[in-house]
Amino acid sequence: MGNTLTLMTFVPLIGALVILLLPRGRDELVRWVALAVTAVPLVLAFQVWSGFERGTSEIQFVERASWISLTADLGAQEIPLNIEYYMGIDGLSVSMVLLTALLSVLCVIASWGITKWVRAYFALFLLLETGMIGVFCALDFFLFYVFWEVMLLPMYFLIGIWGGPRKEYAAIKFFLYTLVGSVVMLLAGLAMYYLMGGSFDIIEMARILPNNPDAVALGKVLYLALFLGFAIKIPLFPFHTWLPDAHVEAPTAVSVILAGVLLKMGTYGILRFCYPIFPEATQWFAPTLAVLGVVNIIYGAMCAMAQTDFKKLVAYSSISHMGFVCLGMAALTPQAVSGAVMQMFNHGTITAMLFLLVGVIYDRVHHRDIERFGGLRLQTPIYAGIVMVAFFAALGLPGLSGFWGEAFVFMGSLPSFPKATMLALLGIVLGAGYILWTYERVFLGPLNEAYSDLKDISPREIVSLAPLMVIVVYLGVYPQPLLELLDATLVDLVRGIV
Amino acid sequence: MSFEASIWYLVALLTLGTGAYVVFTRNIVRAAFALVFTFLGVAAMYVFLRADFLAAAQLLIYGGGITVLLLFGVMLTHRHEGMELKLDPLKALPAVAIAGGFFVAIWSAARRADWDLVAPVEPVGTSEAIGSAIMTTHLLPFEEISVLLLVVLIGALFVARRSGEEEGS
Amino acid sequence: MLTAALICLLVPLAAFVVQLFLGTRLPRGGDFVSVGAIGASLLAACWIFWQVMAGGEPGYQWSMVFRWVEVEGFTIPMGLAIDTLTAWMLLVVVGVSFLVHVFSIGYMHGEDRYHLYFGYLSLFSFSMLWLVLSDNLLGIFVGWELVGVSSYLLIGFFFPKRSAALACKKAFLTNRVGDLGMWLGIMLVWKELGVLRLEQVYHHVGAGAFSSEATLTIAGVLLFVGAVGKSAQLPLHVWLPDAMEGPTPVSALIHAATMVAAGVYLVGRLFPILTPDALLVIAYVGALTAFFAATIAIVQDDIKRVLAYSTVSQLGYMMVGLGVGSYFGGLFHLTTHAAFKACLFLGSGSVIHAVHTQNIWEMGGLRKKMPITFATWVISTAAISGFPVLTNGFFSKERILGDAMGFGLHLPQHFLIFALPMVAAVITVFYMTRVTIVTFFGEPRDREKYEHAHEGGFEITAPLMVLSAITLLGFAYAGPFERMVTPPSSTDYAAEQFAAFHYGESLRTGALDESHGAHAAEAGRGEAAHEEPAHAETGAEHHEAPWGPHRVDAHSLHTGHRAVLYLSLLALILGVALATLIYHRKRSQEALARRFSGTWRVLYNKYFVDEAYQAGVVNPLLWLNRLSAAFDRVVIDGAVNGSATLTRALSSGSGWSDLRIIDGIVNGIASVTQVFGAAFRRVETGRIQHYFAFFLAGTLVLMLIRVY
Amino acid sequence: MIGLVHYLVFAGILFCLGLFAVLTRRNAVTVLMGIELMLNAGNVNLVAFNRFVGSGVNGQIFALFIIVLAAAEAAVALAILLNIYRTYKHITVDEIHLLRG
Repeated sequence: MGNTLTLMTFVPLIGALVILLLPRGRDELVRWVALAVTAVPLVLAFQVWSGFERGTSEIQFVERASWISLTADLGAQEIPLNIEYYMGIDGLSVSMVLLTALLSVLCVIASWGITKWVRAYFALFLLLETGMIGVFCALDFFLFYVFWEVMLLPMYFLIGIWGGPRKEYAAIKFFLYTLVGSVVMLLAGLAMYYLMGGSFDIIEMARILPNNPDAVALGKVLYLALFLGFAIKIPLFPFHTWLPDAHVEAPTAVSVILAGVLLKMGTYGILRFCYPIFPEATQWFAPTLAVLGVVNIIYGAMCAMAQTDFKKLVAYSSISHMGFVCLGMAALTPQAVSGAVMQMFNHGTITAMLFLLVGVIYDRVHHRDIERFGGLRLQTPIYAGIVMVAFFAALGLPGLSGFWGEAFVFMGSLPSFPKATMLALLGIVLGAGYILWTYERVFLGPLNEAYSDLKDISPREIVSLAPLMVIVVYLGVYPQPLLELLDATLVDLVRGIV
Repeated sequence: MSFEASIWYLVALLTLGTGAYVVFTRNIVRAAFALVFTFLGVAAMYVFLRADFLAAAQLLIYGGGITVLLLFGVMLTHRHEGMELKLDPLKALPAVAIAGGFFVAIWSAARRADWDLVAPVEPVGTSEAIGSAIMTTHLLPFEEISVLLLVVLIGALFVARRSGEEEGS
Repeated sequence: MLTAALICLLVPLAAFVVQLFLGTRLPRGGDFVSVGAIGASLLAACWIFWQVMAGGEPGYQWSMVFRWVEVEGFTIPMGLAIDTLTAWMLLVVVGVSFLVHVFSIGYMHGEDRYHLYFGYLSLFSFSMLWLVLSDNLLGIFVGWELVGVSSYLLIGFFFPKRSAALACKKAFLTNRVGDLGMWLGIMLVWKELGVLRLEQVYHHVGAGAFSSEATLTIAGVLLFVGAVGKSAQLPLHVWLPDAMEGPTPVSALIHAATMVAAGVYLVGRLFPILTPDALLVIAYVGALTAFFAATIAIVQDDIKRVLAYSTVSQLGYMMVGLGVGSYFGGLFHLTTHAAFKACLFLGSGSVIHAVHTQNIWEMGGLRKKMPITFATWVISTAAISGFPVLTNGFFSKERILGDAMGFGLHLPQHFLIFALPMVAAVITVFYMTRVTIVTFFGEPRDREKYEHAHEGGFEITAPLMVLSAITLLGFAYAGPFERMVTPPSSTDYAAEQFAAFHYGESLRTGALDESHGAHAAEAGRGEAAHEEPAHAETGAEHHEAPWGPHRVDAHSLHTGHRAVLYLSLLALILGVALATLIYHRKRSQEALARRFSGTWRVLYNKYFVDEAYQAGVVNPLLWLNRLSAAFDRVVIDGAVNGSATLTRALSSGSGWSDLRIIDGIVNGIASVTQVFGAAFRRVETGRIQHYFAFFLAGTLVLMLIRVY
Repeated sequence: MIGLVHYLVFAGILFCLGLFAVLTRRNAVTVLMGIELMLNAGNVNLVAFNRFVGSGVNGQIFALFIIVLAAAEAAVALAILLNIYRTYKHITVDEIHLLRG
């Protein structure tokens, strides 16, 4: 049990190296090796999930080793520099790790169709997976930042090389946006490091800094700095324009990972750093976060309604859904925050399904213009059925997982922000609007004769979708397994703040 | 003035005269022959300075070797070219100025420096002392110089061979 | 009891799953699977009904709760509860659903995606049963949305037709708007009381846990908005007429009997916690809808749209019933309406099946060709018109109008609540007779269709006969319904029932009944079954609404009922006469249109409500979307690209300056060195002597310096 | 009595003559001769110093080495001269300025 997390994080890295060594021509072999490599963290993730002790909020599966330790005399006082390799997970990150491991496997299956530089693609992909799992497991700010950058780089290349027509622009924009955020975040991290007098350990920070006088004084500034870095990732309203471009241009599998996991890092970061370490700044900022969340919901939904590109529409729907998460976080009640984290997980699975489905149609017709489709349900009934399930999950239909996240967010946030919640509720109607309108334009109505030869969804694609559908339906009917995972931690988190 | 001093002056005068002749003559062949006499004068000087081995070496190397070498040089590069070794006065002016300057410098340095002269001791046969010195204290330069000579020998041969043979190697 | 409830609930779900995955492979498209499933549910429902009725106590209550979401922060219980109202609703829902299944076999024969149709029907039955059986608001909401989805699927069954695709989307979205209100209501209840189970809600409300009556009213009204959305009341009724795009049996099941009744059922469930002014709002909305929808029904020429608007109008009646505090009137009308409206829809289905058109002006004189359909149609029309004694409609409609009259007399300022439904009653009779005459009497307008017309098979005629039979036996189950179905008043619930959540069945016969019994006795209701037809003399008992919001005194109720009796007779006669007068002679649609051109056009276009919505809500929303998308592209992207161009400008600026200034300097130096270089170059003459000369000159100078 | 100064003066004159020759003569061989003169002047100085100043024979050995070197230098110079002559057909120093700056 000792080093599951390290294993889980670094097996993909090793896999990436192995893939690079494989002989050039053998694409099939590369794909199978990649699949095998991603399967390992999935197995470990399940082991972690089953081994995870519910009901307690302290960190489990801890692995701690001193990584860099030297005493540098910085100006006046002697600050020992010790950066630890400190990995561990608690309620908040266990679901995220599971999500990442699962989505990575599905994405490898979904990227079977990639033909250009297959080896490089899968190597970068596995490196990306290492970065992601690392981000969720790292409890040392420095380690967290390292994984954050490791995750950023392959994503840039994946979009930049295998992307669509405007891929360079999208890749550059994505990279710069996140980079600016991470730079500001690093500054805040260093400030915290000095406040702590030489340690990057997040858990310690959470314990010491709240009652450290000058940390409180600096609290607002540091909170905002960290918040900016994470807000870009969520993405929150003013910083979101990179998401639609990045999604439209990224290949299917990459945009699944981008939407499924990367968006969650923003909210995860806020819950991991800003909330425990700067409680009073959190309370001070909560109303603004709520407003931003609602803006995200309404604005995202409205933009989605105006889109004609299928993928861009799904991208904007992600913005709208992440708005729910922000509203939940801002409400600072145990129910709302656990609703927010549930919504993070559910949205991860649902959006992954949506993007995979968009990928399916894109692989066949090589365009994503909703207006040009029509009546596909006649031609591809199974595909239409699966899309319907995904759409209704995204809609928040009870009985599918999307509902519970939103339900708890609403129930939790009504006491703290009644007006904001009512506006957010408007979001679910708008959501229903653009989703059904899209479904009608693409699947219902007379069959567009251009697609009379379209073949239905292939077994491979069904394999990549099946696990997600099972999760969405199961969690929709019975959300308890996910909820009990993250509840203890979040209740502690909120008690710490309020 | 003692007898020896007067002979010294004579020899000095002879050497400097032939030297000047080498410099100013038009005819290069005559210059070469005049050079021989200058070397002889210098050898005599060595004798005056009781450096007998050196005088012999001077006579041998300079008198024999280098002059013949120069004659060769003259003969090989001289055949069809005219004897127009005229001296354009314009260019001479800076040269005279520099040479004069140098002479004044040397002259003043020689005169004003107070060399801690040591009573000239009658050296007896310097060659034995030179021989041992070469073999002991000055062994390294001696070896180096032998290597140098070898290198020069090959270099000169290589550089001077007929242009035709270059492609041979 | 638990097993019966679970069977009743889960068997349709199983059928749905089977149909979805194995449908195509099953013989006859698996219709027998769905019909079998709904049959099983019917048996279970009957058993439950018998069990509950045998219990004999009006307040019979059985519930089974299990902790569904249990987390440190909060717990969400989910469970099933059966009381007398549920028993009746079960019977109605499953009964009609079973008959519709049977009817569909004949009607949908030969359609493609046949198996999916039955799958969706089973899904609908499951969600409706879940809604009825669920014991807490969140459960009801889950059922609410599931029913919405299944209606979306069923309306959109003929999705290749563009109109059907639009209709199903419109239905779901309008429902969703209603659900928005309901969601807010539920959350307000959760915020105020922290509890969602109905029993607990009654208890807490009774104990005055709500912060203020105003918030309770707001909560009530918000929940009612959900009902408005689902039962197609005034503002949100636009989806029901379009929902006729779906197959006719679907319209019969969903848009006549069950789903639309869900709204009324919800109001019934919430009855104890609705404050007087909340009830007032309900009553007004009901009255307006009743009148408004009736007027439109007059001019519709599609047989199903006429019935659709009539449904909207009848639902308005039920809301008026509940609004004025007549718990029995509203809910009983729901059950009776389910029966005869389903019969009417199925009748129209068989007519459409026969002549393959929905436009009544292409029919005519079908009574000779389709006797059974004609007969059942006449019976149901009589029921909806409130033909005295014989039809069940009479009992429920008269009770509502009577109570409304009483209410009106008692509180004169709300007289409108009685006036509008009364006028609507007349109009109802008028348009029903109009449709009957145009469709069944007179000469066939379209010879070719008339020849082709034929009576449907057994699956089609059997349900019609059963339903019309139920309509006729109205008087039989009016009494028992009234006796059994009484609103659970919040004060009576003893606190200890809710002390502990318990898992498993808790057959509470003891605790509740005697407390409830006391209430019943105090209400002075005689035990004698209400066999005698004439309703008037039972007026003696005065039954004010349990919560007694209006405390309508006996006297005004008494006069109200007698007056209504005569008024409704008058309405009946008037309506029939007027309709036959106008439509009997071979008048064509255009002739009539010209005569009443003004009002006709308004009515025909449904008061331009759809157009108003389109212009007032949808278009500005779309415009706003385009604006926000453009804003997103132009402003934000603009800002981002702007910053990019700014940086580019800055960089080019610095580039220019860099070029001019710094380069300038560098080049300057370069050129200077060049000049010197050139100068020096002349020195490098290549002649050794010059080099040597300079060299010597240099050393000479150094020596001189050194010496001096 | 012939003292050190006399020798120094004598060597100085010889040196300047050689210098003048190198600077003014246009024929490369005469330039060589000039160099040989300068070297000899140097030698005389060395030997004179050895004689009048200090003891031992260092000065003379040094002079001996210079003589040998001079020989080697002359040989190489002439070889180069021959080469130049073969390419230029003349060895007037002024025209040989291929390495001009």
